[in-house]
Amino acid sequence: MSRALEVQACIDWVMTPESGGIDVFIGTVRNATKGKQVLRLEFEAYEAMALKEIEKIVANAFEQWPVQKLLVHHRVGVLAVGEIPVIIAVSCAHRDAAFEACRFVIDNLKQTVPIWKKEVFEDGETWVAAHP
Amino acid sequence: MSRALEVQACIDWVMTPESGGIDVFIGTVRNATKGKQVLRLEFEAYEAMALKEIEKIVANAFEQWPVQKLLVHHRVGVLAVGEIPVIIAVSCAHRDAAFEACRFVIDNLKQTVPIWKKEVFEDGETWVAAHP
Amino acid sequence: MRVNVLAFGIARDIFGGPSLQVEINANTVAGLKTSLETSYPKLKALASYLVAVNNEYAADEYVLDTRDEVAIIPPVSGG
Amino acid sequence: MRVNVLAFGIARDIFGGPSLQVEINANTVAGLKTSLETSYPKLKALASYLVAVNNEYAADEYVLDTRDEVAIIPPVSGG
Repeated sequence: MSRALEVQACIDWVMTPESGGIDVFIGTVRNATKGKQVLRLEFEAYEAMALKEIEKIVANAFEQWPVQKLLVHHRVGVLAVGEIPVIIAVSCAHRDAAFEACRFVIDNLKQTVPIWKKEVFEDGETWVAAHP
Repeated sequence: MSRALEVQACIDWVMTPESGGIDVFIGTVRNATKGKQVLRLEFEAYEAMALKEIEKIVANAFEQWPVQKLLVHHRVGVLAVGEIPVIIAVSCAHRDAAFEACRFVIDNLKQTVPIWKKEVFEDGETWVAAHP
Repeated sequence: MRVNVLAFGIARDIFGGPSLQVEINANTVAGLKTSLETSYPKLKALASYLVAVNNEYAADEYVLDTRDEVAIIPPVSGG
Repeated sequence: MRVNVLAFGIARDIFGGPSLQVEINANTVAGLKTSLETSYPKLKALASYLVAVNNEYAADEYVLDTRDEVAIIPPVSGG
């Protein structure tokens, strides 16, 4: 979960001879939030449960769309600006399913998977989404 | 337009320190169409016009969504199964815009850009979409 | 008027080459289409086709000039 | 009943550590929440928080067992 994520390797893994379209979502660490400079992000996961929740989302995607292969990688630990915390890659025979399944996975991952992100600024730090 | 497309290089090119989400669509040559084995694809473009039409689509995407960088590559010539005729990569601060702009570009590319694809089978060949 | 026409994809197969000279009666895109369809009836069997003039799609009413770059655009299928 | 609770993200900061022992009156998820909120009122300031039992989200009515793996799940923010 915590080595650098290799986009090319992810795409090679999902591509099959039956694939016509692959959609890849890559989350990257932004240098600012609401105009405030971000120095780094710190990710923490409840790993056993996170893997289970990701598996549920993936199974759900396979039920809803004719997905060929689907990959989800999420890093934990300290990430600098420009680094990649998450990659989702989906291969399908046709592109519509690939786009929809990929978006479904990232949208649900952000809602249900027990992973937490702390934004570290020059003058403090915040657990994202913790407070209203 | 006709060297192998390097996905990693495309992603590196669109990523900026302000990026939070990158969506990448990768078209790949499928091994079959309607159950019939495809040996290879041959792509042909009316290049000057194709570049102009792609530029229009890209400008349109920049008008509709807060896109940071957007890249479109399309190969021409003979491509084998598993090769990549098209890559579209879009970086944005947030993921929704990246997904929507990426899908907009590939959908429009397939409708208006003068590029043609011939499917070559064991027993013949067909210009895709030419006939009703 | 005589127009030089570029052909791509299946249009190139129908015309038997990447370009051809066409003699047209009405100097519009519509006139060009009529001339082509008379000489090459297979054009009418296509799902559709468009005409581009100087790298832009042109409507039937468009008036052609002998210096225009004219191209026949059968249904596109990139991506 | 005494329950061992795992804490992540901001919950770890609120509890001052990655796990704690809680004495609860009602042996349900709701009972656990009541006990925790009494000892750690900052929990109530969160946008929301859930309880997971044995790696699954659990509703308020869920009856806890001393052998359960119980975790406090503050608002997630992965991706």
